[in-house]
Amino acid sequence: MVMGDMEMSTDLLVIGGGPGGYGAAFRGADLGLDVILVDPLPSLGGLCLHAGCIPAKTMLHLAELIHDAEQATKMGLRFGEPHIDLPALRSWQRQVVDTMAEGLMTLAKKRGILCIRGKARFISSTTARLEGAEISAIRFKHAIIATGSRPLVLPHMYFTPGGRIMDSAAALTLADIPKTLVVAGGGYVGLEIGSIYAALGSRVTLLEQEDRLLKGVDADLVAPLQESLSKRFAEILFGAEVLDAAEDPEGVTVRFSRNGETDQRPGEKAVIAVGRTPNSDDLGLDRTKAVIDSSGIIQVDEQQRTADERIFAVGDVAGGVMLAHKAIREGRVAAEVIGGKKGGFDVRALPAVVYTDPQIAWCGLTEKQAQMEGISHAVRKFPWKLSGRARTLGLTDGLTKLLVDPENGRILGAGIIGRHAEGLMGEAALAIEMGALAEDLALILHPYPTLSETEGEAAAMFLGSPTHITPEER
Amino acid sequence: MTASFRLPDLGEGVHEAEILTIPVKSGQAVKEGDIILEIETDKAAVEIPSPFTGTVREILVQIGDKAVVGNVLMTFQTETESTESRHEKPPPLKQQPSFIEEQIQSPVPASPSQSPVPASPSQSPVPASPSTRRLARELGVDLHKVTPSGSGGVVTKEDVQAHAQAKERPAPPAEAAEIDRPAPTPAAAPTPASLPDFTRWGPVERVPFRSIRRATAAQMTASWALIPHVNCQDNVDITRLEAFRQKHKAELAAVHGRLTMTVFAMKAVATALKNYPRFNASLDLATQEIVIKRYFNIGIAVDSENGLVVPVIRDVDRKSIKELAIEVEETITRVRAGKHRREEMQGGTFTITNAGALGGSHFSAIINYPEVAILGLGQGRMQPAVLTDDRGRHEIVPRLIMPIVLCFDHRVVDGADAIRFLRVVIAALEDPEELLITMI
Amino acid sequence: MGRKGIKPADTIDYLSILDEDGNLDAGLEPEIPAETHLKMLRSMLLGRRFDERMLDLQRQGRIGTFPPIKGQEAAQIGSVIVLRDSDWLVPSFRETAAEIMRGRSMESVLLYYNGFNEGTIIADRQKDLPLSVPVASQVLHAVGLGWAAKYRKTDEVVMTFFGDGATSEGDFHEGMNCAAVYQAPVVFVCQNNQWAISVPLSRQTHSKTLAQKALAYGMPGIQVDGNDILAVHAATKEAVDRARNGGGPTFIECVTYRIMMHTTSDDPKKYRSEEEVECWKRRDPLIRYRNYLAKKSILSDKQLSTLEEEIKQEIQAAVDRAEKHMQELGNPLDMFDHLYADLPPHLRKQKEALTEELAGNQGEAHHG
Amino acid sequence: MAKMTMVEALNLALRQEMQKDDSVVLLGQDIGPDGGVFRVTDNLFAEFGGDRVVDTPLAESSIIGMSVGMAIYGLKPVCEIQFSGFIYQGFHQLENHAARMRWRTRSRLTVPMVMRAPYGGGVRALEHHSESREAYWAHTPGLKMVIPSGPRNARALLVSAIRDPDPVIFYEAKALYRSFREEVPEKEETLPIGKANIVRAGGDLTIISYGAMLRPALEAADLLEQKDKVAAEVIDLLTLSPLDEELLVASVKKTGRAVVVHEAPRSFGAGAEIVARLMEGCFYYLEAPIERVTGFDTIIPYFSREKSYLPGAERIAQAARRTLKN
Repeated sequence: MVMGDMEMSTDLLVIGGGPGGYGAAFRGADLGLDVILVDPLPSLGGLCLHAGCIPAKTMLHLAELIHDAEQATKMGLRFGEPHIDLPALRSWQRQVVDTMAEGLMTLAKKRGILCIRGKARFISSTTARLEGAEISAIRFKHAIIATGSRPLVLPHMYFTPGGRIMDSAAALTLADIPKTLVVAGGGYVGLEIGSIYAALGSRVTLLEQEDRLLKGVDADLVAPLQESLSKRFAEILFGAEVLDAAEDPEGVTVRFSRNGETDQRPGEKAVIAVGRTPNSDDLGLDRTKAVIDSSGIIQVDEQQRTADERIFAVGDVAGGVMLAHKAIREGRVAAEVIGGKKGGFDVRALPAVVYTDPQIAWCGLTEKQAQMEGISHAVRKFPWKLSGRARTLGLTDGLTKLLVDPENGRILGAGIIGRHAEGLMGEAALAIEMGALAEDLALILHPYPTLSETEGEAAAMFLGSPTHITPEER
Repeated sequence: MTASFRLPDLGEGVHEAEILTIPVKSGQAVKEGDIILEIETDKAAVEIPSPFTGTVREILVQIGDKAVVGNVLMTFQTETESTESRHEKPPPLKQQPSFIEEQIQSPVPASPSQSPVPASPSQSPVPASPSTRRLARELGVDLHKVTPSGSGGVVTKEDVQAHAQAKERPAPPAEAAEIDRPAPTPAAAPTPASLPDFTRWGPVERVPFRSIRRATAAQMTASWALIPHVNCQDNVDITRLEAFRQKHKAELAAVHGRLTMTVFAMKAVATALKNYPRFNASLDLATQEIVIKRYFNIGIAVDSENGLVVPVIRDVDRKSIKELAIEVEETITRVRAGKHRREEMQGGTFTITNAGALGGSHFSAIINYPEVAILGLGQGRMQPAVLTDDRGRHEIVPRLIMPIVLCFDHRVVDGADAIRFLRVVIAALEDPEELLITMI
Repeated sequence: MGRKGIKPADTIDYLSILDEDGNLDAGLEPEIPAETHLKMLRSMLLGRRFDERMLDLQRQGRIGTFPPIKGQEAAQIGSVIVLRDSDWLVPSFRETAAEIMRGRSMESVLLYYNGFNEGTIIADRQKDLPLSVPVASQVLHAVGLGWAAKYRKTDEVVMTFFGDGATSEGDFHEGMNCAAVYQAPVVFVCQNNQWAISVPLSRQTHSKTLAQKALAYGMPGIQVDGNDILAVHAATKEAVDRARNGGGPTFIECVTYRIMMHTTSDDPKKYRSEEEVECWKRRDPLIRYRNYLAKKSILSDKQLSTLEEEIKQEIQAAVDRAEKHMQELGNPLDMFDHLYADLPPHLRKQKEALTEELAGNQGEAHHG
Repeated sequence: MAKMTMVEALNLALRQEMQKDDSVVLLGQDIGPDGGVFRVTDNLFAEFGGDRVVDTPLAESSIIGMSVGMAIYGLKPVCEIQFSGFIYQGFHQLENHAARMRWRTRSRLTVPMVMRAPYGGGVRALEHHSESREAYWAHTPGLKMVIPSGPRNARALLVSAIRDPDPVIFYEAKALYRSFREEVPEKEETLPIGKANIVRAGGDLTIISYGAMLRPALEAADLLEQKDKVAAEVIDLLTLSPLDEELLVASVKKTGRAVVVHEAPRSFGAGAEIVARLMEGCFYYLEAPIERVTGFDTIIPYFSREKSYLPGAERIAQAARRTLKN
């Protein structure tokens, strides 16, 4: 446009093409709304698809293969040393991502959604201006903000493209495999990236502020992981509060304070994964009635509606756990509300999976939370060493546990550590959402030998008579 | 445990019923089979026996309400515990003390007014499947207030629907009439213009337009709108039939039968229907077929205090005049007492309406859709008639003449057929012997 | 760095083969068959005589205003003779002789100057455009035609005419520019007859020649003695051949003179001297050419006089036909026709209104 | 069917006609690799090449004059003038030649060309970029004047215009280029030139408009329905010349009241002609004087003030109410 403003009007403007954004856009279009989606990336998927979950999981799968090959030697099966062809790995990763992105674009096109590449900023409660697009402004009836989040940066530290100090996105591009890698942050991002590089041959040093990994996840679930990672990582330092990182031609030095003293670890490269912050600044929200809190989270009600009744926010930018599936659901809820339905976000078993090896997954009430909030609960744990299937796989460090309401035996939460926890979690989520009793789960027949038995058994423990564990062992 | 009683499906078509009487109160003990409700559907008044033995816990309806199939009408506290319910007791309906609220940590609703679920003090979440919870949101139902019926106190979709219905119950009955606007009129009906305020010209009374009255209206509108009506009139000399009737009246009265013109007419019609089966049919536009029925169930229009009801007398062709005289009488009595069953109103193939008893003469009738014809009888009156003897001599004599009208669906049958049909009926009614001979 | 002269791609030549005194530059004399010479002569002669006859007719009030061409016959005939029937002529309004040579009937000319639309009908066999009055505007049509011919990969060439005044018009420059940009097969023939009505060349341009304007657009330009038909022929032949072979456009300035008035309603005495006219009369292209042919014994006096006689007859016949034809062309309702492919409703109404009016009942006529 | 902006719909029309007929060629400024300043010719250069999507020198007269020549030759040029405010440098080519060639040569030579140009205000553009001067062309015998009001009819009308045997001036409202999307079928659609369209039926009065003003006209109809319980019939002219007089007269005979809306200045504008035609066609059916809601007889102000210049729903509704008073 060389002259004047091209203003376009639409029912629903979605800002952000990540899971929250396309979740909202697709649902909105299916409800008959005229939808425009704006995102700076050329295709849908957001960071999750292009620089987050998907690239990470692609690599973690390979990491798992490498690890399994090692394990196999114990079982009398020997492979040669893995040969790592980095360019090939990268192109495989790219291939996975591109196929998915194409798929999303087709879905959007079929639904008549107009995807515009650019950056959107609100100038009022009804209009957003675009930057770097043919269209100068979009007048909307409703808008959904799904701009996600970005890695938190520590003071006096910045990420330079191609630099030695990387954020998660940069780390996942696998520019090279540093001999030594310092990972700051023992959250799931730090652990996943650490695992990838460790598997590919880097000596990984992990720095975590807390006294254990994955704070927020039940300790008993984390313990086995902590053990296996301590074998794979060169070093894991707890209570290490990262101060800064300095880059020089040779490498990086990450400084941190630990038990009152300052210490440091050198590395060829460093990954900083100490948390994420919502992308709510630079949206022109001050021109709307929307409210953000001190940490930048856009405040919404259970319909994802901000204080500005025309504007909604979903996903990371709206706070809560930063998970794609949560964002998608929130996006759909917002779209439904806008589409005139009485939607609302009331998920009781929000599942979460950490793709380490072993995996950790949980949903619903965690023990930690139950204790903090003083919710009366009973817990039963079924250790995988008693599972036939786990034995056959040589994965005996797993654990399956259930939380129930002692009053009525209703299942409130579940946590699993062990291979395939991602898949096992589905059953637990179903049970919780459907209001099932431990009894129901125990009575459902689980095939033998499978890992799913561990859930049936854990449930049976509440009824006092599990099969593969004696009642006393409770 | 708690058991809830829902309005059962009363058979095809019926989706709602009006509560006529509630012979029980909450807290009252009932045995299975005791009448706990009397309701009126579009088609009939029905007494509902209790399915449980126990005590009435809560009555969720009141007289005059309209309930939809599936609605919980009342809940019971039953003595016998069902197996599923071993583990838990019904969730409390009372609200939790408010200090619990303060502990709830969730992002502050920016505009709580927007909240989809009516604000309720949060307590242990009510067990219900996601789809049920969605429904609750849509109907604005607070799950904590719903009486659960599912296994182990799980709230089901039905529970939510029932609760929503109950909630709709208006507090002061006065408003009821306002809220209960006329029921859906068939698509064919024109949408009426809004009415003037009649009170400007004088006092008016507004009577709920309900149940049988409304059903009749809907039925008539549909019929009139859908069927091109034609009627052909004639007169029948029933002098001899009347004599015959008088002769046998008494003996039938003895067995609680009533020998009426209607009864004769039914026989005559049955005969005519067998000769001209297309009058015993329905038109199926969907399949573009005429459905000819091989059974002969004749409906008789009965005027009851709550309106026009049409009970059906089955297999008229296979019943004797005597049997009919008894059955018809017995049926009419039940209808007038509002005690007839719905099934009795269904499955007619032809209808007879007799205005004669009330003194009506010539009139026209509306076909009882989806039938194709209806026969109307007027009052027999003494009238001068010209008789011609076998020698061709004419004389004017007083005879008992009954006007008769056949209204038919011109899509299915033509005028000529109608005349022929009517001839058979008339012949049979003018001469009892003819009736007996031709009777099939 | 510094400041140095830039040499334009081309330079401007002045071409003269046969001067006013009949001297011939044998080296440049073009190879022209005798019959072609006769054809050219005949066309020039016809152009001249028809021009003179029209002046009489105009003076007699038998036709309306028209722009005489006298003195420019060589510039016109010498150039169009080079064209093929498959080529295009895009004339201005003072190329009557050229148009007739291309196939326009004298009758059509007479009709036009007598105010009949039929005067701009192009004969079916003819590719040319009708004359164009708004000065220089036709130049762009020539470029459009040339572009199209090139797009269709034909060997058609387009020749367009205009006067010295036209070179001041925007369309002239735009046309030259576009033709060069697209290398369209267009030959621009400027009849520099020294006068645009009353404005002399010196007031049209400050450049030494008009031909040099071609340099600015990156096309060959040449100035020729426009009264020297051999020079005109040579120059245009070169240009047309170049265009036909994909060599792009050429600009030819024919230096000639408007012996007569701009149009019959103009009086040149008000702005130019008799002497000037007289000296140009001595350079009359017709006489020069006639002598040349005589010298080459292509044309005898006898031939000439019969030719004159033929032409006289021809013109007379045309005049008669035209005047007869005009009687039949009375119907004013024709004005509504051929405006659009089909007559739109509002015009139908207006046509009906006029029909009624002509039928004599104006009262009824409502001009919808 | 795919949802398209007017820009995309016009592009579709051009692309499909070019695929069908190699005599269709485009010329204009920046229409080649750049795809036109409004992207109407986006990707056409890539598909059809520089021979058919021709970037011209910056010369309006050349663009139009050459088109005349091409059309006479037998091509179907569709030329784009970047902004209608710059047509005047080629005005004479339309007035002197495009409009007359058929008439002058008694149909021997014709000019089946289309001149596309963005017109009108409402997009905060600079001087000379917001005028609405359709009256010039509607006033010129020999030309047809078409103005679409949305993606779907724009596509169908452009196809018809390209196929029309006479020169068609095709004005495109910038304000509509991307303002909304509409289902536009991939399958070919055409609309007859010279036919208006009743976009909303009503019996109480007739609102006549076209181009970018159609939407405010429709909004006004909504206002009248909601606030005044009045059913306005809204007519979208689509073609200004030849004018679909028949439809207008029929509608006003029915309603007895009319409001004509355009953003062009009032005096001697399209509205004046429409009112005159209605007077001739249905004077005795009129219940009230016909109202005109138009731009003012000023130069359209620079964009900070253009909103007050351009007719809006409320102004139109007010005019409608005046006609309803009588």
